[in-house]
Amino acid sequence: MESSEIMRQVDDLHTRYIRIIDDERWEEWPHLFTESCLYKIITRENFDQGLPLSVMECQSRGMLTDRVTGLRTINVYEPHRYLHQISGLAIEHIDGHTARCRSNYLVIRTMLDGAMSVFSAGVYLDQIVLGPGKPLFKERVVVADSRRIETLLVFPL
Amino acid sequence: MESSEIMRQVDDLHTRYIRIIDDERWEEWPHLFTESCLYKIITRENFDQGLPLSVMECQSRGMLTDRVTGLRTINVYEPHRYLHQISGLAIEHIDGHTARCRSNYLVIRTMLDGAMSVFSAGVYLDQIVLGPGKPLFKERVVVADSRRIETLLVFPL
Amino acid sequence: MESSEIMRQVDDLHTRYIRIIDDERWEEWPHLFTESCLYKIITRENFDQGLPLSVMECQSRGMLTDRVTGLRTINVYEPHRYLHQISGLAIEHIDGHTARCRSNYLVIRTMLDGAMSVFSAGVYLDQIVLGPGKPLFKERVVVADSRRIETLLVFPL
Amino acid sequence: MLEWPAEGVSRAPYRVMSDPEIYAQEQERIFRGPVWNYLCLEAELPEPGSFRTTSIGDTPILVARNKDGAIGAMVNRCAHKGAMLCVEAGGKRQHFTCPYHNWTYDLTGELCGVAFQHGVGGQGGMPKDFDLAQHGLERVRTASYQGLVFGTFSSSVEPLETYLGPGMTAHLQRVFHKPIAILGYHHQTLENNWKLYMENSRDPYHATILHTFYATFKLNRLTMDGGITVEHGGWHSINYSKGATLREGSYEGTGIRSVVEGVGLADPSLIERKQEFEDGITVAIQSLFPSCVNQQIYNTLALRRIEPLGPLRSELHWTIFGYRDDDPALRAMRLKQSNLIGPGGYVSIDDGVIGEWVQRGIAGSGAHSSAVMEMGGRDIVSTTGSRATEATLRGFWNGYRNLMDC
Amino acid sequence: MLEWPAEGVSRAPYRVMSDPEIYAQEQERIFRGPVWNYLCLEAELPEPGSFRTTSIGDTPILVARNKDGAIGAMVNRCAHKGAMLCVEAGGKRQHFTCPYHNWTYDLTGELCGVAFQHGVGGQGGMPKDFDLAQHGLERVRTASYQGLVFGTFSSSVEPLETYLGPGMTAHLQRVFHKPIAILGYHHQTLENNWKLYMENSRDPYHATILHTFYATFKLNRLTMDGGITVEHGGWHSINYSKGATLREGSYEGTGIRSVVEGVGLADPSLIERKQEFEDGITVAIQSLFPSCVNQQIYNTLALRRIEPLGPLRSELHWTIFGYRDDDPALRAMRLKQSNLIGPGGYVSIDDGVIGEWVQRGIAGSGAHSSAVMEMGGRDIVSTTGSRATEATLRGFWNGYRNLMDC
Amino acid sequence: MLEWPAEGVSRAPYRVMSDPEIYAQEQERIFRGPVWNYLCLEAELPEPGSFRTTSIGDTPILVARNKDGAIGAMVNRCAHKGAMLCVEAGGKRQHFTCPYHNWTYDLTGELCGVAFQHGVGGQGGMPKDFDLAQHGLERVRTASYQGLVFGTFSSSVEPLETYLGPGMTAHLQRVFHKPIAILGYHHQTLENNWKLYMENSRDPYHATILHTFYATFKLNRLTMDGGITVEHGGWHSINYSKGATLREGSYEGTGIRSVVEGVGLADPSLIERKQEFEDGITVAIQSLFPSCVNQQIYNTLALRRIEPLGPLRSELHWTIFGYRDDDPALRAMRLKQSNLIGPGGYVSIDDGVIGEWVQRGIAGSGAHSSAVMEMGGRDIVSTTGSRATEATLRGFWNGYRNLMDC
Ligand code: FES
Ligand code: FES
Ligand code: FES
Ligand SMILES: [Fe+3]
Ligand SMILES: [Fe+3]
Ligand SMILES: [Fe+3]
Repeated sequence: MESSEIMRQVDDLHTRYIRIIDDERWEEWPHLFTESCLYKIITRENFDQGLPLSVMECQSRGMLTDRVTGLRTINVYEPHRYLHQISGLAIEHIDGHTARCRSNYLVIRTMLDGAMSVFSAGVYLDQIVLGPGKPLFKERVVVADSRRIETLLVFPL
Repeated sequence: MESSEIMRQVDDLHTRYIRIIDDERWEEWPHLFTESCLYKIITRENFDQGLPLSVMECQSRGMLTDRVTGLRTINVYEPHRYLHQISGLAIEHIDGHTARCRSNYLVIRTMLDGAMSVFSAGVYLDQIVLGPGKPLFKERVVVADSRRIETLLVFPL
Repeated sequence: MESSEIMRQVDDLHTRYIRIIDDERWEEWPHLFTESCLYKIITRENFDQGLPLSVMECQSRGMLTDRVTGLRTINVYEPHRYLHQISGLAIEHIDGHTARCRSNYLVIRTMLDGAMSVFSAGVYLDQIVLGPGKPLFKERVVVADSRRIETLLVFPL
Repeated sequence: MLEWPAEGVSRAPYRVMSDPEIYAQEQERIFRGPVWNYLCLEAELPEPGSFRTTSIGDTPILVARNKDGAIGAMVNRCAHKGAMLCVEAGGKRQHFTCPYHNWTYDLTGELCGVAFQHGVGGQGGMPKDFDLAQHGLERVRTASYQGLVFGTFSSSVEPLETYLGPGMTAHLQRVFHKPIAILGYHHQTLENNWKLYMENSRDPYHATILHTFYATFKLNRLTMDGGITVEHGGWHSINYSKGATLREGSYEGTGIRSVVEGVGLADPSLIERKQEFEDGITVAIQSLFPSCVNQQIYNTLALRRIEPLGPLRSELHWTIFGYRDDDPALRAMRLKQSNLIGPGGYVSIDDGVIGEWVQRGIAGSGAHSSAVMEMGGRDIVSTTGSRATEATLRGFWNGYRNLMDC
Repeated sequence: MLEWPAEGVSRAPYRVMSDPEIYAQEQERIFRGPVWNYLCLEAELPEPGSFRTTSIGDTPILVARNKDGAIGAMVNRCAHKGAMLCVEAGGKRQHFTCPYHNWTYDLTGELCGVAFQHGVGGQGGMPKDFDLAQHGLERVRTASYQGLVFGTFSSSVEPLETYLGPGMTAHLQRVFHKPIAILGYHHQTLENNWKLYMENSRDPYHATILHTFYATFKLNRLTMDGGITVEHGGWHSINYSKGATLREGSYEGTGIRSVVEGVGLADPSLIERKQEFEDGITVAIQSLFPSCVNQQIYNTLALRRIEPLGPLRSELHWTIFGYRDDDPALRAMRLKQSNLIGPGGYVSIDDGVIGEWVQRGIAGSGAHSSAVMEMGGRDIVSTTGSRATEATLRGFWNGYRNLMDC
Repeated sequence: MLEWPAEGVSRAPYRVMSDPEIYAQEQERIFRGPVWNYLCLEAELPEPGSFRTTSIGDTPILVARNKDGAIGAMVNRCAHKGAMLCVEAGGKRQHFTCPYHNWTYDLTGELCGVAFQHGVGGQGGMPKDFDLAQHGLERVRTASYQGLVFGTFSSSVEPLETYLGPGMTAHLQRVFHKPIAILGYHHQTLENNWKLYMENSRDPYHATILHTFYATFKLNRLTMDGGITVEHGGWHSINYSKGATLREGSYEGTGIRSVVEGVGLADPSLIERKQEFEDGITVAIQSLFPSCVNQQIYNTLALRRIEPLGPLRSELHWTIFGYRDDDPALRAMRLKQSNLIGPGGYVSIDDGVIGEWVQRGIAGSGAHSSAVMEMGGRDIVSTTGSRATEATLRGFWNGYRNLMDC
């Protein structure tokens, strides 16, 4: 594939990702990942010290699905929405069919009463498997700049 | 037109849009729309319930112009500026010369004294008429995530 | 060079710029500028009144290097990180090998304890020297919307 | 604690706009005192099980229509350990179940179930003498008038109709004379004390001056027929004008900033109006003590409710409506005219900031001074014809002083 | 100032959750009073010179291991003009040098250097009688138990082991029986008073109701063997259950919201567990007055510390650990199960919001009412078998009343 | 309310840095008491009609040059109902018209017009006895010295020159000896009490220690000739040094963190300086009670004004200037050196955070302790030669105690 086409596909995957989350079409979210995958949210405090603890860590597409079950039917929380911004997306390395990518994300959270806040900001460290079909995340590690979470985190970032 | 060329044009229209607003070149803003057009800011609270009320609704280019008259000479408010960020721009459908597009926007508002806040975040739902000349908005519906407005809204988003 | 290739290079320079700053790889930052260069952070309050005072002003690559010395070994401040978002990047003019560009930036600052805030938002006004090699900033003027700085500014924006 | 200036209601000490102790007293003496607080509309509770969340001052309130169709209100606070029962703006429920330990209340607020009341396997559970009937939700007395639901914590306040008085009820009848249809909501945070907004809402003096749009495009001027009605010692008021009666003069060329010369609308369809009411009134703002505003501006109709958020902040909740039998053209006209109102309305934009400018203006040495309200004299009387008066504001302060005992 | 309801510890007036004066009194009488405050883990101070910053109520604290390997604590405030000496969460230092004027303290808090003490060129400097020994850091008395470091401002509080009592120390011995390894940290801001979190942490009643995940996937139900242990007049408590003893019934079909029917896990490996402790306990929450929680949920182990941030806000600091000798499989299991805990944990997500819902529920008229805690009776006793009790909460309020003298 | 430590001005109780009641008292006794508050520069009011908005403590202030060219100040608060008259930092006006109801004031604050004063069509309007002259803006007495405009609410304060005293006026004459040109503004919010900043500004002890840039690049060291001048009982002070007189030693190899070894500037043109003043002083910080700083650091000249924003926050306003007759090279030098100052200045960056670190350090148990200021003795005297002293700080607290009566 040409590099501009790869970039286009990767960019498109990112657009679909934020669209699905920000539109709360949670059920589609696991399908942006390969069956065997890693999705992990870790704070920079732990990441930089080499501490393995994450805020959320899904080691299979099943675990992604379970997070959707959690937020749909299990957990108690106040309804809210995310709004993503992404900048600085770059493909850092391509190895066969896998692209290692990186980007800056920002999530604004809006609560029921309208309160908005900068909920999370940081980087996406991705491994993306390129097509024949649409590209999929093999790995997405979300490194959040802030060491703390306001109230709770129930939606993936 | 090639799809990459359409994307370029649409992207360029978005860049001009935020440049005009963030630079306060209000008089140029109506000219990004077709003569017969719709520009509307609606909160998700109303949008999701199917309630028609909007915060601002211009049903013609004349009404856009009148909003500029309003902010230039009629309304009383404290001077402030907007700064836009846009992500996830996607063309969702093309029907003849009209592209249906969508993107995430974020507006930071800065007041005279320097106070900055996340003023609005949400999605742009657009109908864009493609050239022969430069593309224009036939419709821009701004769906704001927050149900509330801080103090007032006098500039278009 | 083709215009799409120029845009790609300019975009790439921006991505490297925010990556270097947000990853705190400060030593690489001066190398994104030409030897003789201008880097300047000015508030819109001063900029719009034609007042020359800036918050930071480096008139040579040496002065950029000295800012890195300052933040690495001289100044006392609480550790924190920046996270950039950029939108609306446009090449406004090309004159020989120099492109005049412009974009909207947003910087989220995260403190040690995890506190996040909208630290700065505004525009980048750039003069970029195009290759044969990688493009470099000949001039970057950062016009910050807010007239005030929270606590201090020690990292370049 | 609070000493009132000797001049009486033609003065209001600025201190009441920022003092936290006065704010706490207002909660007790005004919001939880002998007043009727507007809560929501019956139309928002269409069926048994429909509920809305709202507030009385700082207290979160739940209004629900029960199985019999009757409307009741209660504090939105579980009787066990205090959790809010509902966080959404509204919806439909069979009963209210607390998320914390599943205590369950019926739609009237009676406690009807306590999880593990009898323990597990014969152990634990509530004491034998625990009486569900003693642990219902704190009830708020409600009364409706023409579809508006009001609530009170007071057992001594007069009946709602008496509280409102004949002039106010007549005006409510005028607007709510047939079934309404809700067109949407606005919410707007204001960086000012709630009373600065209530003053603003009932101030005929500012209307045609601050709101340049009104005067410039002749929607509302003091040189129209109109008047103000005060009632219940001025606690409530209406300020109205009749667009068709405009006389030129008094604005043009006087240097009053409120008419912008040489400005027109590119699309004047915005201010086309339909004469809906036979009395010829085209703009009418009714302000009900302590926190409700009933608005008609041309063909836009809205109820506004101010929610205090501490002494220095408040949130204005707007409910915009039309009538259920509006034809499409009239409905479209209302929606187009909604550009006049709300946080982005040509008219009401100005009110968004003016309260904040007062709040900041009265900081510091302002705590020692007072607002001066002598326009139209120093007493509280209704007038027809002239609206160059602040009697409506003096009325507000009369109500305030009555309740705050100052 | 604060009058307690006649019912005693089965009531807690909501006013204590928001009143700023009560908050200030708590700082004095509780956090700086005769209690032992959990500070950090010895494992976080591996070597001489290791330090951690933490807090006791509002006071910033510095804990350090000195050259002799002993651990001490002091207020993180320069004795000169008050600057914090360290802002990082932890690290290693030879001594503590204040950034402002370079006063230097050794690792025990003794002042050992004052810049320009003797002036420059014979002029200026400190008075001759200035005695470094009088200007050390404010010291905080510390004591450790099984690797947990506690600190107190009190000279009269009983020794740490007595303060904790035999049941509490036995449980700490159980968990901290071999060297631990820290797996990471969570930090979580809560929009509620710190006591609402401490109540929550020791509330067996909510555990299997609010936390639908527990009941649905049978990690924790009241129909398991389990119990609660209260000690030191209920100041401290443990709430535990044994997963292998589950009896069906009492949840299914009762309409209690806490079991979601027809839901399964696509990847059930999440809730595979290893029986680590011989006593069969699979979930145990130990709550130590005033501000520490020691948690075992399956194979996740954590210490939690609540930091008050004014009356209406707090921050919960989590330290997640395993043992140093964990094999890779067990380590991986702990990390996978960490999906259950923290701000994004299937179980603890719910606790993130519930305190805020209480805080908002008790606003306004709530200042006049009280929480009701009569589950399991009205006294403070340990129970085995049943956890349908709020004795642990009554115990907390007993400690609170003892110290606050109310 | 506030009891001072027995040691007197060599101590300052930390409580004054956070207590809201003390803050309110300071507004009354200091900012609205017998002091002269720096407001703005005459150069910012070039012509009749020029105005600037500024503040005295919490009170918003408007300074204007009237038609006769005289400068006056008034509270920026409409005499009607309190709205701010101007929100911009400055500009030019013929008169001040309130946006709310169009009351109009001339440039001296006299009320000259009330909209609809005589009603409309003979109805309404102000009472006949309403006297415009009684409803002007609250005036603030002003006085200028060398182009600096000061204001006071006090009628008893001594004349400005006496208030400043001969040493202070001499230094102002030195800097403001010819027309200035404004180069720009900085604004910087500080998360600390305003007094922590004023202490910092007049503290010679920190200057060459905290500010590593000073000592490392030899801009300012205690081993230069220099001194401190205190006046008016220490209310005001100057702290100065002469760059050309540097003696090596006392910094190198002492372990004082303030000299970074082995560091150089890649572009040393930054610290080239021009000797502008004959006295050889290269750095001089003049601190005028209560809230003004006049700064010369090499060729950068600035006035700084601290605005309190509640007990825990403040905003520092910087006005950077040169002289009108600067040649391009000198102007460029000033601008290049402006990298030393402001919120991003090599020197002043450090001051941005240090006040916050003190504010956080003195939280909690800090309310019971005090800062210790014994460097250079315990009294308040000027010294030449040595700057190893805190006499300037003791002087500040002397002023504070005088006014606060504690
Ligand atoms: S708080 Fe509602 S059931 Fe316990
Ligand atoms: S405040 Fe620590 S040395 Fe001065
Ligand atoms: S408040 Fe200024 S004119 Fe009324
Ligand atoms: Fe109005
Ligand atoms: Fe829980
Ligand atoms: Fe300094």
